[in-house]
Amino acid sequence: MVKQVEQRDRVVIRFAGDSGDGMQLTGDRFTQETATFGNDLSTLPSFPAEIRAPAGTLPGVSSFQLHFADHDIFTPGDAPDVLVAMNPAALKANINDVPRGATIIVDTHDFTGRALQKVGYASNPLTDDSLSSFQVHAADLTEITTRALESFGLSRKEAARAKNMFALGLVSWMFHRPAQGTIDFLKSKFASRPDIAAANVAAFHAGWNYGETTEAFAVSYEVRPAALPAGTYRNITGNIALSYGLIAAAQRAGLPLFLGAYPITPASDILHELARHKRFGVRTFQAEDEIAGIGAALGASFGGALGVTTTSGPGIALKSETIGLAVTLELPLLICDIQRAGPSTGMPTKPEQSDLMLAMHGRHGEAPVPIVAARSPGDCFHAAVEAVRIALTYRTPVFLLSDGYLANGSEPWAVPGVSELPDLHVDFATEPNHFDGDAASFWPYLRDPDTLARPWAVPGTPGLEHRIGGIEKADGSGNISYDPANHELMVRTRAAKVAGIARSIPALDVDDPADADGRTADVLVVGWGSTFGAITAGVRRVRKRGMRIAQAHLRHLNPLPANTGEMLRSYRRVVVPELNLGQLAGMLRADFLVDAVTYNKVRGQPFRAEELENVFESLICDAAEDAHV
Amino acid sequence: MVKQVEQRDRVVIRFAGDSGDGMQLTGDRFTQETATFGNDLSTLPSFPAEIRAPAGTLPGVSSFQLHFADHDIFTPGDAPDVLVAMNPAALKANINDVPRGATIIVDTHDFTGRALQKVGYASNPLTDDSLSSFQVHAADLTEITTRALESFGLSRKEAARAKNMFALGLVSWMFHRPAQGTIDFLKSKFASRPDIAAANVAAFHAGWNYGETTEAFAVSYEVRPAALPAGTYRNITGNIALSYGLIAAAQRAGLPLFLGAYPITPASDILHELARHKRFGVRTFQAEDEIAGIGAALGASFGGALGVTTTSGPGIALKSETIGLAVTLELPLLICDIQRAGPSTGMPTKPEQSDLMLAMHGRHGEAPVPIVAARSPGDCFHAAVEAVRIALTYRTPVFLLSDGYLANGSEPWAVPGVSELPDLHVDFATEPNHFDGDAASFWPYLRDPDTLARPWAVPGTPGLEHRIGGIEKADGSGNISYDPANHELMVRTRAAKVAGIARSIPALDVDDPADADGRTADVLVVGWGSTFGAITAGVRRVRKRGMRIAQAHLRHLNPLPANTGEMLRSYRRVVVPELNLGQLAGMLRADFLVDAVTYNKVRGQPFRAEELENVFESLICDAAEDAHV
Amino acid sequence: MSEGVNLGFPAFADVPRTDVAQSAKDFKTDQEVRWCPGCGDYAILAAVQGFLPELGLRRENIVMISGIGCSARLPYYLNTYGMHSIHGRATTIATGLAATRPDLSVWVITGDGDALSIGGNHLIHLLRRNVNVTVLLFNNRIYGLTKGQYSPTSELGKITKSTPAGSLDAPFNPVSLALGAEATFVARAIDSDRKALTSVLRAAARHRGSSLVEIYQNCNIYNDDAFALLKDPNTRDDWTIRLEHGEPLRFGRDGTKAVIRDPGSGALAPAEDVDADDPRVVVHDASAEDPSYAFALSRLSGSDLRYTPVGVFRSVSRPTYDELMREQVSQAEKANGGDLAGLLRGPDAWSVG
Amino acid sequence: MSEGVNLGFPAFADVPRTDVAQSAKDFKTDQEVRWCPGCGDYAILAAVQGFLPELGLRRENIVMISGIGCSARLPYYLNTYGMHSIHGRATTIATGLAATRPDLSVWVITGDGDALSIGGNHLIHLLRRNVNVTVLLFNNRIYGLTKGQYSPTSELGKITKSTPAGSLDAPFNPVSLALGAEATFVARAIDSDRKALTSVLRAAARHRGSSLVEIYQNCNIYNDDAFALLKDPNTRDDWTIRLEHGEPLRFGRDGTKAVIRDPGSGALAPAEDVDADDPRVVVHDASAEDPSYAFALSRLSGSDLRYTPVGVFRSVSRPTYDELMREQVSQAEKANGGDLAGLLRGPDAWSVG
Ligand SMILES: Cc1ncc(C[n+]2csc(CCOP(=O)(O)OP(=O)(O)O)c2C)c(N)n1
Ligand SMILES: Cc1ncc(C[n+]2csc(CCOP(=O)(O)OP(=O)(O)O)c2C)c(N)n1
Ligand code: SF4
Ligand code: SF4
Ligand SMILES: [Mg+2]
Ligand SMILES: [Mg+2]
Repeated sequence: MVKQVEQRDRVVIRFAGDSGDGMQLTGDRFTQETATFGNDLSTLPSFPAEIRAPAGTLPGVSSFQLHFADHDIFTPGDAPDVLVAMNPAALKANINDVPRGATIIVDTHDFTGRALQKVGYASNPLTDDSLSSFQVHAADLTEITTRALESFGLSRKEAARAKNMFALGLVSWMFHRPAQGTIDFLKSKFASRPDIAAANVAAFHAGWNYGETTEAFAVSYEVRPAALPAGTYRNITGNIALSYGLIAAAQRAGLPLFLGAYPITPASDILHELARHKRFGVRTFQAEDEIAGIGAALGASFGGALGVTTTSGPGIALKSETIGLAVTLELPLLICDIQRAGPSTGMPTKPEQSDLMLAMHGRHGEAPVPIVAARSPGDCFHAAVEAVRIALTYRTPVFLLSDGYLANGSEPWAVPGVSELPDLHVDFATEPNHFDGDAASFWPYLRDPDTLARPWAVPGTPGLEHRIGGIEKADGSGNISYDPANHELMVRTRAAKVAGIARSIPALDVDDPADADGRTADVLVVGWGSTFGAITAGVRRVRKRGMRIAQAHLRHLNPLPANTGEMLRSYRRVVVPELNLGQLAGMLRADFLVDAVTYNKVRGQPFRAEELENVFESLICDAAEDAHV
Repeated sequence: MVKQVEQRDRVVIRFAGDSGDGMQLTGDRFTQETATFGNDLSTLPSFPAEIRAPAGTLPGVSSFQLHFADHDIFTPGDAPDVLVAMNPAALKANINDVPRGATIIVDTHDFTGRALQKVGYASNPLTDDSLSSFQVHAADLTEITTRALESFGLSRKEAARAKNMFALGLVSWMFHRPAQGTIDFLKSKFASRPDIAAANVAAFHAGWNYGETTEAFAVSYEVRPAALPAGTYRNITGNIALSYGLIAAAQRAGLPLFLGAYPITPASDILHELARHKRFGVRTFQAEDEIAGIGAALGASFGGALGVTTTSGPGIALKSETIGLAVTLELPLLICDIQRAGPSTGMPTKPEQSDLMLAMHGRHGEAPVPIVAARSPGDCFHAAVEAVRIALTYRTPVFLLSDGYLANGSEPWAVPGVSELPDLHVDFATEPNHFDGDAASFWPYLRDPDTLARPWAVPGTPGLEHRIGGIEKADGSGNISYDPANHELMVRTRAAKVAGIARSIPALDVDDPADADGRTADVLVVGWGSTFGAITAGVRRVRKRGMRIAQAHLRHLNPLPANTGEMLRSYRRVVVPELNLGQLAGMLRADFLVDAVTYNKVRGQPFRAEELENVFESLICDAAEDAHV
Repeated sequence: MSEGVNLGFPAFADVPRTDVAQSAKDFKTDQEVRWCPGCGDYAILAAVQGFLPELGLRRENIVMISGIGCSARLPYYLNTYGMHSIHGRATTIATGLAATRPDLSVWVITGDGDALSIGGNHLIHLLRRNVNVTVLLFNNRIYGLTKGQYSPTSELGKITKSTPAGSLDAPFNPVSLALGAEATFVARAIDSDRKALTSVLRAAARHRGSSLVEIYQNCNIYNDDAFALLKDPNTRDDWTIRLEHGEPLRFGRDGTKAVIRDPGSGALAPAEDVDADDPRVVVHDASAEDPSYAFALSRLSGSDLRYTPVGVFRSVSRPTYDELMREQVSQAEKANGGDLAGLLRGPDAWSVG
Repeated sequence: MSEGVNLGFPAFADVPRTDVAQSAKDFKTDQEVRWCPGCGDYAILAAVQGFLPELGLRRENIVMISGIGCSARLPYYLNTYGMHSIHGRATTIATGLAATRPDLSVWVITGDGDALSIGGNHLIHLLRRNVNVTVLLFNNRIYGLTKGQYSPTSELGKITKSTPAGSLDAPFNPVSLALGAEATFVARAIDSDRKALTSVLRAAARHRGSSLVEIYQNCNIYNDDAFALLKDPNTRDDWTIRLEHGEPLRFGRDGTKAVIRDPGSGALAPAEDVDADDPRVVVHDASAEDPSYAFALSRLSGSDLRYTPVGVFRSVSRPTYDELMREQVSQAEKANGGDLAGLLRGPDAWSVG
């Protein structure tokens, strides 16, 4: 049977099943095939807070969404064109996100009385017509898989486990994905159990062939490779990119990397990843708690290593006191906050941008800390390198903000050449720097006049023995001082040092293409962090519809780029979409007295391109009206 | 000899000596005599961070300043009219604060070679003419005291210790202070050592008589009692007033008071004070750390007690995570932050207002907490009662901000009648509140529609068994919920609850007396916390000079009074003096887009009335110029 | 407030009792249990639900406080008052609650990470204070909830996500640690042995003061079969030393093994083929004032689990913190009842006008 | 990097040595010492300054990390590298430093509040990990710096500012706690006994791994004479049990007292008038693998200080955390040196254009 092939410019596909069904793996593999094929892509995994919620329940559903296209894209997609649902719970939990006309592939195996009831289906949705506005492909994939594997001598249960590979094979056929990578992957993953490896490969082929031969599937789809800029690409998640950024930065600085961390979702994977790279001189220390994690990192920094600590909101709260110490010690230290929905334990597996104020202000006393935020999974690499640059140059703790969406989401990433990375070489102090007549001594708080950074003299350096501490220090000598004027000087100097970082960062770049008549926009949208993709997609959409809108995205939150105020003031309207109740907006209002409009969402979910499109559109209209009054 | 008596309307006196010299006690006694006499007064103790710094050194100097007057006053005074210096270090450390023409009483006993050298005096200031612009009374007070006590059979060292009482006697004579209180005090303090008691009383008398008889003192001074409003007064420090406020509030609520605290300067005295009042059902728990302190307080609140925790900045940092839990549990809890100079260990014995942003934002996620600040030592009482009111009414953790200046400073306080205190009676939940057909159950997150407070059902209440926790909860039932829309609802509801407190607090009261021509001010000064006294004094000074200025002082920092924006916008200039780098100013700018001018000081010292007078004056002139352009 | 008869749980002398017969069902909630199928937590939950009715307390006077971890979910499944708090801090919350409410039976539900890693300090302070709280420590030797990092009870060299080359730190022995922290009651049980677990729960509940119960719990996802040696019918009897107060420490499939004391060094050691009347066989004394004996017992087993004592190591009586606090307060109240107006006025007040 | 001869301090095998003779003076700084006159901290400082030259290490390779408290001021007075950090956290900072810098001799200076109250968890984890750090715990049984609240080592019923009616909680025995936390080296000394203190410092420094030295320190302002029984020439010899490895535990003014072991119960107890050849007299063995003996020793004294063992309780060898970490790293580096470009590219990269 010759099947029809349709061209698509972009597809959003979502795999959903029980947490035990291997949906994350399935999604990962499909992503990898897609990446290798050369599409641009963006992913959104989503899993329950429980390790294994009871099978077949709504809270137990795990899903993985992938958006791929023949052009550059910025989000994992608002709504799936294809939903793969492995059981009733998966169907129920996801159906509301699926637009009419979309394709639904369902494993019917569990669509039986009890299982349906468990998730609140009064009748079987596959037969009661409730799915009539979708293109439903329903089949007992489990049964087909076990039958396909009969010859492998596996138990029924073991065989049934391969159903995810069957589904993967089917959709791989459907979208013309290359299969070799998955086959190699399965062989190496199950190297110690060749029978399982072979069964999974067979299931994959069976799925592929099912698509190819069954009449149910009349059409397959082609999504051409995207015209990405030349270069070497890989698919990468935010947590891996961040880990690599740390390793690369340490290598470029010539310093050992020391991570002190306590596990917490969604930051733990950075600990896991770094622990695998001891060959780069990386030391990972799983501490007894977050306080010990940062304490050890600070101790390592004192000793001349690049000290790093990784955590999420609750951990930042606990680290606050030690961050304050690092501020006054003026030692390099990286604090990575992979934000999740709060307050308190909140929703640990869901993203939010609600720790910005904590990073800005979460310490007693005047204790300024620079803040850098990553905007996309791959960008976590560059944000990490930049944060390390600031920490090392200015001898200061630095916040690096990511979130659960970036951490686990992935995208193709242009692998940078090592030599393109900045040189982060550090000059440790080696000589006395203070001279009183003939006597030479070392003053740990004599600053570089340009950066205001103090010297970093590590133990083991002869002649520079010195003591530092958390009590206020005399300018220069670093001795304990209660002198009022000195305290004021030190407080203002620490603030000036952080403010001065603005001189080393690029000006805020506003993207505001003029229209045919040379007119630029009235409305500026300003974002930070992981909303970059959705904002950019929203901006593209309104522009496509002929409207003008300017976009700027902040990588540096503290200090802000020097021209930020000027940029904001040059627009009639400024809108700040955030996954919180308006934290950046508050900063911009306070700093620049600009009446920034907020658009906030706190649902533990990223923005959708469409919702922002609507927000932008109505603001553009408002602004236009204003202009006409 | 009949001595001349001069009238004064106000006097500032400072006692200074070694930390071992008993200057705090001397100051306390003089304050008490002055209070009993009926002057208005304000005090500023100041002591070194060390327990006992080496004798005779500058860091070892301890001092106590008292301002008393025949009218109401607001600060401990900018500069002493009388300095009592018990050794060279005390003279050296304080002389720069003393204005020309002031009186200096010096104990010459230690003005010898080595002791002078130790503090950096090249020559003896008592003889080298460097004090010629002051009225210096120098005498070997130590020697005179020991001689006066020869008959008491004390060791020389013991006898010399009474020199502070000699000095107290002398100045008590000088200012016509009543003596009986001090005599009674000494007798009871040394009840177990009658010889020491008698010697101290004798030293006091000797000092008095020394003033009366020596020709050196030609003049004594009278400062008439102040015309305070009718009522019962006592002298009180901020920490004591705060402690009493907590006890009174608990009594008015009919709840046991539970304090979970870890010692830290300058908050420890609240723990000490409350520990003495078990008879009011107060339980104090000295925890292993700050986290345990607040955890235990929260546990007590869960059980139906009024849970309180007291600390200073470093402790707040550690408590952040638990405060976040309290926010989401929506249980009453009082967090008292007696601020000190930061960051990190900073200057523990020095005040600062630099934890406001920490209180506002120091938690991960969107975790709003109401904030109340005290404005004067006696006001700590009322601020505590108000903070408890909010905590109990709205079932929320509340920050109460004080600082080291209020904590240890004192003033006459109009003792409130118990029945004038608000009724804080709490209605615990006793019945199911959710009905589903015939089934009645208890929903811990069904809110009062007015306050948005949730019910407080304490363990032991039959039928209301329920479970609460830090994971996001379903509106109403309180069950764990990951539903995106529910999360958004809960985040916004918690914010709305705190914002809604504004409806229960008085409007911001602006003091802006019209001048003879009925004109009001162009400039509004807005303050919060302990700067009230200095701001008020500064305002009075400029008004006395015929200039107009409006004053408002914020007791509630979160939420702000509902009319705050309106008030701010109705002035040409708004100035916000703070002992930090502009924290309240940032809030006002962000909330109301008002270009508030900041005046900041971070020296671990309060504002002086004179410096604010100058600031206000120049702003008033600026504003006037603006108006004429 | 007290009703019903006191059935001999001194810890709950002040807790209201019920005359209504209770069953495990009464302690179940409508919340779906969300542990992984096969998790040892189910067995522990069932044992707790099965045991609670025996206490005869009013349900509303029982409070379960947990931290964070898989184990920490337990309060949601028990129809009592409960709080699922934050990581490591349940002991602090329980302290405040127990100190103010003698009429409650307060339990802490915690894991090896929650109690011994982030919460280690609060645990040892709770024990030394002897607050009247029963701590159930679910020790699965792994961080379950965060998906499988090693914990402070994982064996040295443990390969986990965070230690791909093996962990480097010697584990705590929770029983030794508790004894070093002045604990008055320390016991150990195994999730799957319902009878022994229930008996330990009973003893712990009976104890007035802090009780620490370490429960070996299987995490079948991240650390499956960690306690197989003590569960497998083929091996368990040879490696489990059951502690019964007043009984000789004999064990082994056929009872020929025993813990003996070396008369010279005083050291305890397991021995094979011990005669029935060997005087060196140690007779278990959980009530010894000196914790040295219990400590020595705790050292019989290392992280390989060979010779693991199970049961009550130590149970001695010492005044509880909450009791002493209440006494101080009630004495002060009696002696000197609170005169608020007098307090506010103080001794040195003066009047104006 | 190593120079000079290794004088037998295995803990410092990797720390550069100096050939230049040092004296106590070399370890003094220009900072004025700011403890109260008469404070026991002076004696400890002098002992440390007097002992450090003996190590023969380069001054710049010694680092003192302290928390907050009176004791925590010590680093300012020692001319080495130093950090006066925050309350309770010095052990964490020292862990990071020791883990990354084998060429440093790392010391932690802490107090009973700093180490056992707020810092208790980090201390026990340090000990179990056996990080190569020497901890000097100045135990004055009081919070000095915050002006006299009771501490976790204060005796029950202690009347202080925060406990006007007496404290309610049983104190920790720091030695027992450390042993319960798997410590490899635990010792006790007294500020005023310079010789014994120096000898304990020497043993602690010699130990590779975590060493905990509890030093009884007099706070003459807030807890004066807390250790008088062990200092007063009239009483000290009768109540102090000096521990010397391999020596019988005899003590008392005339050596007639001894620690004996009850052959039946195995328990240790002090006894009077013990014959010279009484076989029950315990011979001290600090190197016993099983910490039970050292634990039993630690229980001889309670907070009344009667029968206080002083000296090294336990000193055994176990791989240190930092060493194991370095080994893992250097093995990985050797096996598989870091190819950064390869890491970044990964196995699945593709090329465009
Ligand atoms: C402050 C904080 N840090 C870290 C975490 C993440 N976290 C949750 S549970 C847990 C460890 C769980 O281990 P354990 O206590 O042994 O419980 P189990 O899941 O094994 O029952 C961690 C690290 C958290 N929730 N909060
Ligand atoms: C986070 C924090 N909490 C509390 C304090 C206050 N504080 C400083 S030292 C100390 C206790 C000191 O006691 P100890 O460790 O025994 O030292 P000592 O002064 O007795 O030598 C306390 C409570 C602090 N500095 N930081
Ligand atoms: S992860 Fe382990 S401990 Fe947690 S529920 Fe699953 S099996 Fe139980
Ligand atoms: S308070 Fe005590 S411990 Fe602190 S310096 Fe003074 S005497 Fe020493
Ligand atoms: Mg566990
Ligand atoms: Mg102490």
